[in-house]
Amino acid sequence: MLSVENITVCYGQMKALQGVSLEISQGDMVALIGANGSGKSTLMNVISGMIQAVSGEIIWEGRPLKGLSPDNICQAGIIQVPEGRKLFPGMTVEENIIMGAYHPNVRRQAPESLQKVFSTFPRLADRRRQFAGSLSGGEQQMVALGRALMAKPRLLMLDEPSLGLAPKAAAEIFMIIKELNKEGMTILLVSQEVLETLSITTYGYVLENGIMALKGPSRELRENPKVKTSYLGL
Amino acid sequence: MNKAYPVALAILVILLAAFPCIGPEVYYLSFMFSVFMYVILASSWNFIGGYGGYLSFGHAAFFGIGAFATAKLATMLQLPPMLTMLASIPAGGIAALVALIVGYPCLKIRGPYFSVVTLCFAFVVDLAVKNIEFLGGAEGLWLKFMDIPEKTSRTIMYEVMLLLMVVTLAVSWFLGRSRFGTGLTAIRSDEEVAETMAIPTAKLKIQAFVLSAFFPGVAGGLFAYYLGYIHADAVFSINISILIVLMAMFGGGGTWLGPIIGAVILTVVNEGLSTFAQAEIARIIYGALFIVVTIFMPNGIMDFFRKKGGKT
Amino acid sequence: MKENRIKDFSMFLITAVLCGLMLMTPAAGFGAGKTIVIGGSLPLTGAYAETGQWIEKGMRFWADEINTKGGLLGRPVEFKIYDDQSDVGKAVTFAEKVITVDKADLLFGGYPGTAARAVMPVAEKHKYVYVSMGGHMKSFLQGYTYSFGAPPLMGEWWYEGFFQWLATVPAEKRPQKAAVYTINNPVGLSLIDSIDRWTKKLNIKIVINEKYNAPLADATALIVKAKQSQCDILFANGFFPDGVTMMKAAKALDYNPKAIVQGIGSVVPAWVKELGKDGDYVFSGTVLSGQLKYPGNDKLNAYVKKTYNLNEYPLYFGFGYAWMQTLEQAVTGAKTLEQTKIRDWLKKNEVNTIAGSLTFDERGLPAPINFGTQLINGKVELISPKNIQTREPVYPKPAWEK
Amino acid sequence: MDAVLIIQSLISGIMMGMVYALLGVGFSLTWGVMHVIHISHAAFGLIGAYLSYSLLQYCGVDPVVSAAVSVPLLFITACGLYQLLIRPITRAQNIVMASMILTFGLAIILENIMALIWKADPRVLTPTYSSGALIAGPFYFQYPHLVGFGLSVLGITAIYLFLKKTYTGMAVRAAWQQPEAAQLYGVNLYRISMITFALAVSTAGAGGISLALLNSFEPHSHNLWLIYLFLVVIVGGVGNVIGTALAGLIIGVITGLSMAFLPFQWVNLVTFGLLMIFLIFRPHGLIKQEGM
Repeated sequence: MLSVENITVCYGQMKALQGVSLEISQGDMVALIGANGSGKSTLMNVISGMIQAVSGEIIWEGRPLKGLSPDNICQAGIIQVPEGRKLFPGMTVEENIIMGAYHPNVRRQAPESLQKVFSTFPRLADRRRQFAGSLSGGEQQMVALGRALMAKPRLLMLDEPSLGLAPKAAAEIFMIIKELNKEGMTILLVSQEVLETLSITTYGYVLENGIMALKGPSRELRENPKVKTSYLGL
Repeated sequence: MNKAYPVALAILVILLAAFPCIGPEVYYLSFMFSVFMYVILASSWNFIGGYGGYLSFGHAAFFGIGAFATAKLATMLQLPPMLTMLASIPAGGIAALVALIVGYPCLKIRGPYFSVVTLCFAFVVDLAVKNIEFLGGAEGLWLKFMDIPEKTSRTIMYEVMLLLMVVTLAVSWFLGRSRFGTGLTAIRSDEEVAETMAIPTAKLKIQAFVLSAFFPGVAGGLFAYYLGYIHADAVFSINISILIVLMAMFGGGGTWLGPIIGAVILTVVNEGLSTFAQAEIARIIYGALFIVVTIFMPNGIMDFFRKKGGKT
Repeated sequence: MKENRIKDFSMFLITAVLCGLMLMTPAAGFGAGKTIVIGGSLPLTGAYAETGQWIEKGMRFWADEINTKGGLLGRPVEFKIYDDQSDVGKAVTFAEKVITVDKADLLFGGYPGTAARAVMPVAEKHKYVYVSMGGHMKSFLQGYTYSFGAPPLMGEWWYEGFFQWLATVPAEKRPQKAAVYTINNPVGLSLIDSIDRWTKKLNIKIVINEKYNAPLADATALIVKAKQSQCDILFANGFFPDGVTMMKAAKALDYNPKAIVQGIGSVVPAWVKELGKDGDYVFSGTVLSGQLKYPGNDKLNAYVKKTYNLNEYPLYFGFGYAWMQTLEQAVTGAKTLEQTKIRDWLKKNEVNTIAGSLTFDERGLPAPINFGTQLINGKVELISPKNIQTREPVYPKPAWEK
Repeated sequence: MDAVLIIQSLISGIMMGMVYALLGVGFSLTWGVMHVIHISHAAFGLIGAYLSYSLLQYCGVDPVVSAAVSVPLLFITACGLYQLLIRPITRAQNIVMASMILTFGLAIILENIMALIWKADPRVLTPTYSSGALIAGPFYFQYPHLVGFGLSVLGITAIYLFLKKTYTGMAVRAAWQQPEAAQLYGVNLYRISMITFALAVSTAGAGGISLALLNSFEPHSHNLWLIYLFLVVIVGGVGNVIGTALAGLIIGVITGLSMAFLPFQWVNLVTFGLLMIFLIFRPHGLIKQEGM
């Protein structure tokens, strides 16, 4: 479904990604793990079109994505939930979620999608008139997820969805992600919570200093001694 | 450090100082006088606006305060014309004092809000001068002129303004290289970070603001003397305030050379255009200059040439 | 770093060369040739653009006329006009440029307010005759010998004509209470003097006497105050924008004093053109009028009728023309372009302009000239003095038509 | 001091303030959303005023009706200008500064083009109702003020509803609050910036018409207007539509009250002085809330 081939990204003189490749197929839930600054967010942003790669190809459903602008990529069905959630602080919860359905392709179904999001996150329905900035971290993440769902993603990319959340809220978010995948959504999950991530995903990639160091089924990665020492602290 | 550089500058200054000796017409002296004046205004604005990132939109206020203070001192103390020029130094002091009083509350405000507060300040001063008879009133003030040939008096004015410009630029150059200047630049890039780095931001800002008010104050005094008659509209005009900002940013704020280039180019081009083209057309060309320069050199002329220089 | 410095320095040089080039060229353009160069600056853009452009038109009309007649002292005349952008500093610099670089043979006059005040000392220092409207009375009290108001625009005299007429109105019909609103600038302030003098003489009580600063965004409060104090004469001593705002407020609030007297806002053609009927019955003064029987006025009227479709030449058009007439006669009379001789000739002799015959005193001023005017049916009518009256004034002012 | 004077002067102050608010609301949006300080904003307002002047003079079209012509016209022009001038400078390190210098140049150009077309003479917009008034007891509501006020309320409400209720409007707010996330959800920043800019310019046109109903204008009048709209925007909080409207009201009230209580000579001084003090104590404007 999505294949990233040999991507290289530079920030000035510094290479943020070097020849990185990645493969996701329909219905998969794939993990991308790595330390801070290893290039996970950069890869996400390259796929979303926010950052242009120096070389390499990104193929989405047989079509090359390179050079397309973020809004076109959004239209193609790739939706990112960015790190830190990046909600619209001056807009209400409802407005934030509706903004997810901005793209004309999905705008028509917005009312039904909204109903669905509110039924998935009943807590948000009660707070629909509040400003997004006034919510708790967990609730904000739900808004971010809800907003992404409105866009009818075919590939949902989540960047650190549990960052800064209380353990209970984080667990809840992971539950929901798992649920979404069960319903058939393809997901790329970036997280520092390696154990949790590898336990819900089917396949995993490990980025180290801009290079794809390891890849393999999540189960195997969990047993990998290198992953164990570097990321699981075992 | 390139040694040829200061030497070349020194030669340039000497050449400028010697310019009246070749016997140019009075107009050239007057025109150069106004170029120097704008260089002083733009460069001293640059202390707070360019280095510190606090875009003052009311700098004409200090210019005007200097002008009126000089005229007022001259008439109150019955100064002879030559001493009037010296009166512009205490007048600059008055401008600096006002800057100290106003700067204290205003410099706590950041970004565009600071710009608008200073804009309001300029209006308040302008209207105060017009409304209060003691400060000059709406009639304006006349200054006595020197009892010497016109050429001599303009030459004196030229040399004095040149001297003031050299002093201003020396301060500006020094600022760019001192810890003071580094502190200001840190404030511009991120004031909160600067604070955590134990930079006394409040103190630095006030000092820079006061300094940036002093030189326009003195220049205003000389300008009043140059005009012979001053009126609030002539020295407090919002156009002057905006022009000062544009000159500095046009050349490239935050560098000591940028404001000089901006001031020189804009003054010369404006004067030249008035000479060659029909009035409205001249203004349109002048306006287009801003657009073209911004589109091709969005970060100022200095930055553009720096980059070009870096590549070759 | 080293590279940068060199670049910086080359920038410096480029600017210096550019600067030099700009300055050198104009000097080369004008020789001492056969033509007489008359130089100066006018506000062709910016706040005083309207005034400046009319003055320019008046001057150019004069130049065309004299050139077809064979020129001044047998030499054709040519203007060197700079646009000072309504900036006093620029006006001074350009005056010096005209005198010292262009070496103009004659200097032409400027526009009212502050610029004339600053250019007069320049003319004095360079010993150039400066014929202009001057900057009201104060500017003529500075002891300049080369400046002439020929004719001047003198705020201190502006209401003379009107008051002379008002003095002929029987005492019981005269207004009793006056509201005086004055714009806070040299022009406005110069108007106050004659109001003070005459209201005392005519026993009119000044109930409201206030100044305001431009811009006057709204005049409602001013008019309400005047109305509440039952002032039956309104002095609106201002320019066009504030004058219009006040008139509109007066009509909307249905304020009907016996007379409305306006400063210099109502003398521009735009007043009649833009306000139409609402601008009617306003009293003011003037120095020049196409309706005066002085020679030349008919010619000017015919020209503006043909070129600008105006019934009467605008004040500033007339000024531009009249100053040039004065200069022309002085040059012809002195038979030289030597400034001091021209000045001395002017001090001793009489000139005949479209504003009548003028002789100048020590200060460079003629005897006070002013004609009372009133706008009637969109036309400026002369109401005073009696001998030039074109129409009986409409007094008291009719109530606003609704 | 009597009540009639105070209330009358408050009424006209408020009406005037709202007109400034309409003129300022677009300025506020371009500043907030695009970080472009649009110095030529008021010059576009002046173009609106001149267009409606010409339409009234030569076709007898009422200024309010002519807004229907000049507003779309300005919208299209502004779209072109955005592509031509504003978009290239979005790569500047400091968009605020670059945009100020560029639009300052644009303002000079526009002013002198107007001077060439319409000449330097002052103009007054005089529709048939220009000096009539609605009389309610001791109070007078001048028709031009009423119409200008109405146009302003209408314009500001329209902008508010646009931002609040339409997808495009929400995208404008989103792009301003969180440009990155907005892009991820399909917002094309350039397109949104263009719409914002064009919308701002067209409200300026409407604001210019309203202001022309109150005061006379000349090609250089925009310099004066710019100062007032700057104040309205800053007092209201940059990018804040409701705040801008409120600021218009407040400036109107300050002016109105000072007109009633002070010698007129001090009105402008007090207005600017109070605004300066206000800004020192509330540097972020009336409403410190991102969004509307």
